[in-house]
Amino acid sequence: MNSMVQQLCPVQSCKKIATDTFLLRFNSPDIVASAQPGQFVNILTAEIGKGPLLRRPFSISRVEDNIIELIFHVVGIGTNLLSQNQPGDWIDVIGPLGQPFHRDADYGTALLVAGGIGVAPLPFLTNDLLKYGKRIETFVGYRNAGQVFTKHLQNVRIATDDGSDGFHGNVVQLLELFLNQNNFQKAKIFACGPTVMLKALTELAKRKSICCELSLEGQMACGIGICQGCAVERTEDTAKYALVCKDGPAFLSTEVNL
Amino acid sequence: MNSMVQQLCPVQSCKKIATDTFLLRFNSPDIVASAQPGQFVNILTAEIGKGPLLRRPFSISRVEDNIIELIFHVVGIGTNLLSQNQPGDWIDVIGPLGQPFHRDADYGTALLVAGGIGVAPLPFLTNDLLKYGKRIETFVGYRNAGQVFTKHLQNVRIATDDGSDGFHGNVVQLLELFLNQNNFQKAKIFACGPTVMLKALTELAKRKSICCELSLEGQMACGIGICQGCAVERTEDTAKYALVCKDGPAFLSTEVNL
Amino acid sequence: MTTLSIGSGIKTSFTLRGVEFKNRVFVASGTFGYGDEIHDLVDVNRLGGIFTKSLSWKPRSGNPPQRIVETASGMLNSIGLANIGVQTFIEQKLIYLRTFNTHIIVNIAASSLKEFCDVLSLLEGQDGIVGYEVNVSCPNVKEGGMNFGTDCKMTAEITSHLRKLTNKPLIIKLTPNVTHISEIARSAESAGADAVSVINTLVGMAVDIKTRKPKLSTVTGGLSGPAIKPVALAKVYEVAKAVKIPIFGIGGIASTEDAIEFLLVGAAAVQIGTMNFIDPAISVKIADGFENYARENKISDIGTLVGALDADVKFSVIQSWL
Amino acid sequence: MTTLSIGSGIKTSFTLRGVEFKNRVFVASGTFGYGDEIHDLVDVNRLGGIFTKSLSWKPRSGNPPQRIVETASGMLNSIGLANIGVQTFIEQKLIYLRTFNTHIIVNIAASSLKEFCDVLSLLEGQDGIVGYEVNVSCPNVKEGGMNFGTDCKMTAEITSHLRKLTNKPLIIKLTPNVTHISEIARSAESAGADAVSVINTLVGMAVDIKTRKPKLSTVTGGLSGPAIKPVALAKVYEVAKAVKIPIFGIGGIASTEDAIEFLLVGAAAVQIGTMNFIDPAISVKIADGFENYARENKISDIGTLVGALDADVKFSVIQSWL
Ligand SMILES: Cc1cc2nc3c(=O)[nH]c(=O)nc-3n(C[C@H](O)[C@H](O)[C@H](O)COP(=O)(O)OP(=O)(O)OC[C@H]3O[C@@H](n4cnc5c(N)ncnc54)[C@H](O)[C@@H]3O)c2cc1C
Ligand SMILES: Cc1cc2nc3c(=O)[nH]c(=O)nc-3n(C[C@H](O)[C@H](O)[C@H](O)COP(=O)(O)OP(=O)(O)OC[C@H]3O[C@@H](n4cnc5c(N)ncnc54)[C@H](O)[C@@H]3O)c2cc1C
Ligand SMILES: Cc1cc2nc3c(=O)[nH]c(=O)nc-3n(C[C@H](O)[C@H](O)[C@H](O)COP(=O)(O)O)c2cc1C
Ligand SMILES: Cc1cc2nc3c(=O)[nH]c(=O)nc-3n(C[C@H](O)[C@H](O)[C@H](O)COP(=O)(O)O)c2cc1C
Ligand code: FES
Ligand code: FES
Repeated sequence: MNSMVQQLCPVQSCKKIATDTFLLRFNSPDIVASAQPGQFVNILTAEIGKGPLLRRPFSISRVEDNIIELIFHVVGIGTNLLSQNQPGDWIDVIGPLGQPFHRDADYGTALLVAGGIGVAPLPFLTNDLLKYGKRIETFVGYRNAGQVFTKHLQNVRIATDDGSDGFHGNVVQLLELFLNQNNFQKAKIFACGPTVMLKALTELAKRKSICCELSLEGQMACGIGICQGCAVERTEDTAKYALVCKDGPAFLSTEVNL
Repeated sequence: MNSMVQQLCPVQSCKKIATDTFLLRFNSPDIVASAQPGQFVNILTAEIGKGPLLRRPFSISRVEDNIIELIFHVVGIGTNLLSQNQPGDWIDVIGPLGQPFHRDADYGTALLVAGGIGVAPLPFLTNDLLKYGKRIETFVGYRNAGQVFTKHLQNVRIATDDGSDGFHGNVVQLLELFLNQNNFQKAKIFACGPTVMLKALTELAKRKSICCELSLEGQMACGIGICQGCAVERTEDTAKYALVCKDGPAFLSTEVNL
Repeated sequence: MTTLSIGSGIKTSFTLRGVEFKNRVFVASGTFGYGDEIHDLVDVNRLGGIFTKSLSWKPRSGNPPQRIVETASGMLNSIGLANIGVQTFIEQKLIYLRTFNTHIIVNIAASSLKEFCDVLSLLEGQDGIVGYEVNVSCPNVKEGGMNFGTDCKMTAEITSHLRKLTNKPLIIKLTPNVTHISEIARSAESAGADAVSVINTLVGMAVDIKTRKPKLSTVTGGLSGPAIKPVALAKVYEVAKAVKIPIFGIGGIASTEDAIEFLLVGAAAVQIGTMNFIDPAISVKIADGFENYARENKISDIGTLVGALDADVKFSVIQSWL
Repeated sequence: MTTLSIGSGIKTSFTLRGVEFKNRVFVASGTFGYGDEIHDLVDVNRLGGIFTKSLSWKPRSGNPPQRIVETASGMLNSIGLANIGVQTFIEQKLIYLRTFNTHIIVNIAASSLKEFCDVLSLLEGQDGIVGYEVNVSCPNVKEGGMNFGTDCKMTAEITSHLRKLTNKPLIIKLTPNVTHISEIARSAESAGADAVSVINTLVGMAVDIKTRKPKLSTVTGGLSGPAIKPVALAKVYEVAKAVKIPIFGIGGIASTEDAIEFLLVGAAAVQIGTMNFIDPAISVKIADGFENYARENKISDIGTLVGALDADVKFSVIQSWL
């Protein structure tokens, strides 16, 4: 199991890197020590009474020395407060949480697929897969060119909904095109993004018989498996629901009903 | 009646001036135009969801050109948030509110008496009384020397609970000493401070037969007379309660039962 | 009062017992005074209507201070229905209220059936009042102080008596502090109410741990504000499933989005309470918000949102295991 | 389990039906799992005890997602009492729980009287369980889904049957969604309960205005967190006036100060719920907070705070006009 901790961590920097997108770096040797790609942290975005009640979950985007990096979109009050952090501020973090991506399976090429801010966990994953000596092809979809962020990724292909950068269309269509043009012996998809994208991807992976692992989101209260809030339906009969925070966030596309 | 407004006002500065004490300056030509000594403003200390629900009332401490000055103690979450304002921030203010001090009555010497942060409305009052040509004697009581703040006041005498500055004792004792040593024909007390101090002062004013006007505090929800929350008991029979926000905050010591 | 729909072509108005209200946004009893103190800060004429502070037969001075406590995203109040009494209201406030280009609904509170009837009868003769809201969250002195609104029979009795006295809209304002609010609502409906208002405040309290005394002089008080919105929505939903008469949805509304939630679960209109204290212009912002929402979603009549919740019927309010 | 008072000389412990608890701070059912996932983040041995997630006879998979909604200073949940079932609990969790140096109280949920009895009977044979908390906020399948805990008779019936089956502390956990919680508490007391837990969650809901669907799959859910603290305090106060048995105070506790409020209004001990999610160490911080408070206020036994509210008796919960 994880050796998770709850810590006050010093913010190193918090910078806007694309439209409504921020890169937050904070110091936590303890979390860095045990973090693996696909895991997440759960952050108190403000002191009690000065912001929303619940913590907010974010994928670990990269680790470097003793630093954890997060990439996030400002979508509501919690992410708005988080984006206001400055060097010298402290944030209350629990992590690392959840099960990492299963990176050690039997495949040659890793197809990394992200929609929007789903790109967040990919830099950490990329770095790790390179160690395993895997070939990496990355596909990222955004609404428009203003959102594009591809740092620390390998062999990136971009899709935008409005065609303002790269392929004009969604990222699953882009991946399908690529799969039609290339013939893989053994590939594995690692994906993160909105549910509608993950559904389409599950469908594609099935048609193409490619193993596919999805990093899910889910409304969370605790993030550590005690509230039973973040249920996702399983496909097998053993137990009806899995917990995104404890059994995931990474699941095989064949394991869950989205 | 007041011509009160609700406005987003730009913060000019927010500085620590004594232990846990801040001076906040913001711009509002409209509030300055109608503000009178003893009136207050009601401030939203944070956007909805990022702080406490209710507004916080503060006496207008001084006006200068288009600037309103407040002096406040950090005692809880609202004042803590308010103290974090920086030049360029905006605050949502309703004001000016309440009835001003009755400065035009028939008296020669104004005895200004404050306990702790009750000093806040005195600079504005002092400035105004000077226009009326009144003689001013000011008595301020603090817990210790670290809290002392006497800028823009006239003929100041200080009392501290621990004797670290001025008279060792409370401000009502100090005033009594002064009254025993001096003989006034016509004096009027203007006072602001904690209820326990105002009670003692009421008692003293009665013994010495000096007219005494108190600026009260009271738990407020609206600050404008619509919630009936800030009741204070009247001494006369006409109506049992007065509203601190609408009928006050300044009341004659003979008008109210504290 | 003829501008029932705005230039935009969106129908914002609705009708209750023949009275047309220009829109579906109202201010709640006790949170807007009589409209006179606050009109500097908000254009009251933009509202569907004003529910006055509760009026009783005699003036009530209210409870001793402390009457207000702030709580997490809410507040407790124990005003004690402080009010000027119905006679003074007629003499001093009504003339001024008549000058507003919006509808005035008088909220009535009483401690006996007779007092309810007396207050309403006195108001019946007056111009400028379009209807009545009856605050049944009051103790019935005859029944040892038992709250009228917690009992179906007492609620029905008040409603049917008042129904005989007026032909104007009669709205019963329900307390949420009951096991089955839908049963109380049904009693009011059967007894002739034209609408129900849902909800009044939740009973709550707070303690000063330094003095070890209750913060409110009356020990307990009424909880309001955003904290109670989820409870209020569930109560409106429960009532909407039980009665056919319109519902005024109340409780913690702080934004247009909140107000639309109330319409969707079945409220025909909303009342804004506590948030008037924080943002006096909130009600007009929500009236504007309704129109903007309708425009963006190509809705020609705000009324089509009422009860438009897309809910799975197999779950009901009481049956789901929490 | 012998450290009943800490080195400071302050008595923190209390006794219920012969069981001594090391202090008055517990974690609430459903908000701490079975203590295994969270013990990295908090020293569970510092707690008065752990109330387990509700257990039913068979495993329950729970409600479909979405099960959680954040609200103003609170949250709604509709977990659907997802649990591993009593048999699996005994086989898989109890062995581990026994290693904790704190007391385990098993919370039981069921949809029939028989199920309540079966679950308790099975647990009776097991070591490491000091008592039972009975979650009566469940639908009674026989009575058309009516909530057990909203009815005095059903509450008494469950209590008296379970009473016959065990000699351990039997605690009935009450729902706040009733008109007079004190009446339900009295039924439990008369039927032999050793204590009551007050309160479970308030019924609430939330709507997604974009999809026009309820946010929770079950439409309504249970509201918890700081938002409900004032309601919970008033309910504990009402119950404390009505019964002589001890009360576990629950609802929105987020700090030592909050917890002391509950003691003062009459709770013998407190349970921390939702705030475990936000700060997993909160319960231990409150246990420490109690001792610090006692030290600062020269109190030798935390128990002297229980019911020490200095309240004006002329006001009662129901009589005050809000
Ligand atoms: C395992 C996991 C990893 C995530 N990683 C990232 C990341 O790396 N970068 C990033 O930008 N976002 C990530 N998210 C989504 C992120 O948690 C939400 O955007 C954030 O909680 C929104 O908070 P808010 O207060 O700004 O929004 P609000 O809309 O005000 O939040 C309201 C409530 O909804 C919840 N919520 C809102 N959006 C989501 C969402 N998409 N998923 C789950 N809960 C949500 C919030 O937690 C909160 O409880 C992740 C979510 C999960 C579950
Ligand atoms: C008319 C008036 C003028 C005031 N002028 C000043 C001033 O010039 N400088 C200054 O420092 N303080 C002044 N106060 C007191 C100031 O309003 C409170 O200190 C402030 O509201 C505390 O807010 P908080 O969130 O920091 O504290 P909390 O303790 O967290 O506040 C909790 C609740 O109690 C209320 N409250 C707390 N203390 C007081 C108080 N003393 N009086 C009324 N309500 C209170 C708050 O408004 C809030 O509703 C004035 C109060 C009134 C009524
Ligand atoms: C200070 C205050 C005074 C109130 N006075 C009354 C009243 O006189 N009569 C009444 O029926 N409701 C009264 N209410 C209840 C409100 O009308 C409303 O039902 C309740 O506050 C819930 O709405 P909110 O959460 O939007 O405030 C009062 C509420 C507050 C906060
Ligand atoms: C996610 C969640 C799950 C819960 N599950 C249970 C349960 O299984 N059995 C039970 O009796 N109470 C359950 N409760 C209710 C809590 O034990 C507690 O009574 C309630 O949340 C109020 O306390 P709080 O405001 O401190 O959370 C649950 C509460 C939450 C938030
Ligand atoms: S978020 Fe609590 S169990 Fe997953
Ligand atoms: S604060 Fe509302 S009437 Fe004074």
